Parts: sequence; structure tokens; C-alpha cells
Amino acid sequence: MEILLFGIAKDIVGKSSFRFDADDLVPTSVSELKDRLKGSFPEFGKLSSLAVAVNSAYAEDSDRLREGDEIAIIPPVSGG
Amino acid sequence: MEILLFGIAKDIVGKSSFRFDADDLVPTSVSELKDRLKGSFPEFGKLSSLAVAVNSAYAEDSDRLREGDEIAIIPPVSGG
Amino acid sequence: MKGNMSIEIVDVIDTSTVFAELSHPHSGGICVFLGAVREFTDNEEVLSLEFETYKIMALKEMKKIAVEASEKWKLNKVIIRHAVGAKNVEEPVVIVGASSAHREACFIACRYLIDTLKERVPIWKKEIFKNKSVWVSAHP
Amino acid sequence: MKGNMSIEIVDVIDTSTVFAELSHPHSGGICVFLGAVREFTDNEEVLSLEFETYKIMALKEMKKIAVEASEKWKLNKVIIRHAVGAKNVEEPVVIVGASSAHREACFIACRYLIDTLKERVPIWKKEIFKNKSVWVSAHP
Repeated sequence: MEILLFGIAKDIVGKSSFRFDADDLVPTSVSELKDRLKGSFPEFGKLSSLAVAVNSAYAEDSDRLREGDEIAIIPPVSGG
Repeated sequence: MEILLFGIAKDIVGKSSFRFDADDLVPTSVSELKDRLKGSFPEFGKLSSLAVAVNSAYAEDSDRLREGDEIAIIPPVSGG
Repeated sequence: MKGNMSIEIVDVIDTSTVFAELSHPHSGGICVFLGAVREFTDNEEVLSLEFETYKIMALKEMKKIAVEASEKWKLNKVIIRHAVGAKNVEEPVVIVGASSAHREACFIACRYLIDTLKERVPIWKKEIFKNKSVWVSAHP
Repeated sequence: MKGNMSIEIVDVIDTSTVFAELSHPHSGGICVFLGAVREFTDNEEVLSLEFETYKIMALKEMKKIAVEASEKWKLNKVIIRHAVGAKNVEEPVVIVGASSAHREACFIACRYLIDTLKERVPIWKKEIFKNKSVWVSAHP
């Protein structure tokens, strides 16, 4: 399962994407993914907000993650 | 005393300006000028509004008119 | 501020330069309103519009409106430009705009500029229909 | 309406064509907002901004916003265009606009387009100062 990273999320992790492999504990929901990120990188807990997109649309915390989904971490947006 | 006419005021009077000559009864205030206009051309009484500008600024009904002033009839404006 | 105002009555409005004119290093926001000729009024087809003005007074009133807006909101640049003569459907008639540090001020100022221009500036519009022509707003 | 929307992410915003793009025979009003790089943030001099985006999602969100605006107000044309990459002071960053029969709808729609874009569209801005750079809004 590949996770895309943008903006400050990319800086926190140090790369523009990373993978959970089959022998990792692959997160099964948006909230589980957020908790895993905050556990591994405490900087995520300090952001103003943290959203996840699944297949290029905002996802709810309760949404399930499936292998093959395009998953992205959306730190606070600041367009305009 | 010359009076400038614009828009529908020009159509009502049939020209773009007219004069009160010294041997006319020259109006001495804005309200007197408006009354004279409505008397001579009843169509002025049917407009949504009727304003007078003295020296290119809106004038009050009580303002005096003096020889040499630039006086204009301002029918309802519709710019934009 | 006064050097940063552009107040004009023109024959033809050139829309291509207006954002460059309103640009300012301290402006994060630019809001512009353009009024154009519409094809229909009350379901009747408009062939063209004709604008005439009392130019010396119109420029004075436009300047007063720009100054008022600059006193009400912190603006870096202001444009008020109106066209006169005959205009066809889709042609620009008026363009007003303001630039400011943040977007709130330029939006509200831009709205003020056009609303107040329509109330006060001595410009008259005649709508030309197929079989008649009408001075807009002349009668109740 | 969908054929009358232009939704884009571009390297450079060309402001010279936007009024022509928003022109429509049934539109008496066109309102456009342009966001540009400001020289100072909290009194600190900004050298440049850098924008990055999650493009596929950003385009989807921008389109949703344009559709929402068209459902809320009667609009004839809508533009939402955002730039990415490095931008210097006074360079345009975003342009949004709408055209409608009367001015009320295009003003309120234009404000909605930019406000909602700033809330939802996945675009990130980094401010480059002399001695540091900051992802805007990242921290409370």
C-alpha cells in the first residue's frame, strides 16, 4: 500500500511517498493510518489539521483502506 | 444663463442646451429652475428623479443660481 | 493614494491591462468588476446600447467615489473606467477594480465602486431595441 | 454549464484573456478575483512563494467548487485557475471569476470560489524568507 505525501508531510517523512508492505501491519482504515503516522512521526500531531484522501477525494476517519486505493496525506492546505 | 441638458432631458427639450436671457425671468434657485422646467415641459414631472448640477456638482433645491455658473439638468442616471 | 487611482472615460475599454494596472507589491488581492452589454432586457432583444455623459462632472464624481472607497478601506490601487458611445452585446461598458493586502477589502471596495457609480455618476444609457429605444431608469 | 467552466492548474497565469473567456451574451456582469504574491507577511519580507499540488485531486476539488457555485447562483461562465511552482512578488497565483446576468450573483459567486478554494483544494504554499522557509498554515 503506497501513501503519497505533499507539502510539510513530505518534509516530515523525508520523501514524497512510502509503502506499507505485506509483512508490515497494513492500516485498514483512515483513522488507523493517521494513528500510525503520528506514532512514527510525532510532528504530524503538531499540525493544524491532518486529512487523508482516498482515490483523490477527502476520506472520513472511519473509511476503509484497500490495496490498490490511491492514498494521500493532506496536511493543512494553503492555496490561493 | 445657460442650462445643459443630457439623456432624456435633451430629448424632452429637443436640444442639448438652452438659455434664460436677461429679459426672461431668470430662476434664482435650483428649486425655481426645476419648477420652471416642469411648467414648460410636463414630461420632467414624470421622471423617476430630477437633479440639478451647479458647477459640475450635485446641488440642493435651496442652492442659489448665479450668472456664470455651469448649470446642468441631471435626469435619472443609468451608467454601468 | 491619489497617484494610485486611475479614473477615466474612454471610447473603448481595454481589459487586457487591468490586472497589471492594479498590481502592487503590498497587494495580495485584486478584485475587478466588468459590466458588459447583455443581449436581453425583460426578454426583449437589445441590439445595442448608447452611453452619453456629462464628462467633467462624471470624472469628478468617479474620483469622489474612489476617494471615499480609499477612506473606507485600505486600498493600494483603484480603477474606475467607463465607456461612452455605442456598444454591442458582450462589449465592456464599465470596469472598476481595487487591490489590497487581503481579499476582504478589495471585494467590498469593488462592490462599493460599481454600486455607487450606478447611483451617482452622470452617465445615461439608452437601450436600442428593434422598434424602439429607451433611456434606462428614466421613468418609475 | 459544464462546457462553460474552465478549471486549470498552470505554470503561469495569463491575466490578459480572462474577461474574454468569461464573456457571454447573457452576462451583464463579470467579477474576477486575482491572488498575487505580497512582499510582506507579518512585517517580514517574502522573497518568493513556492506552490505544490496534488494535481488530480486539486482539479477534482476545483471542479466540485465550480459546480457548487453554479448550483447556488445562476452563472453563465466560471473560471478557476491556480499556478504552481516558484512565484515572485506581484506574480499572480490564482484567478477565479464568474459571469452572470446581474452583478449580485457574480460577486457572491466569485467570493465563494476563492474562499472555498482556500479551504479545500490540495495546494500548499511555502513562504521563502531570507533565513527560513515556512509551509503556510501548517501549524496552529
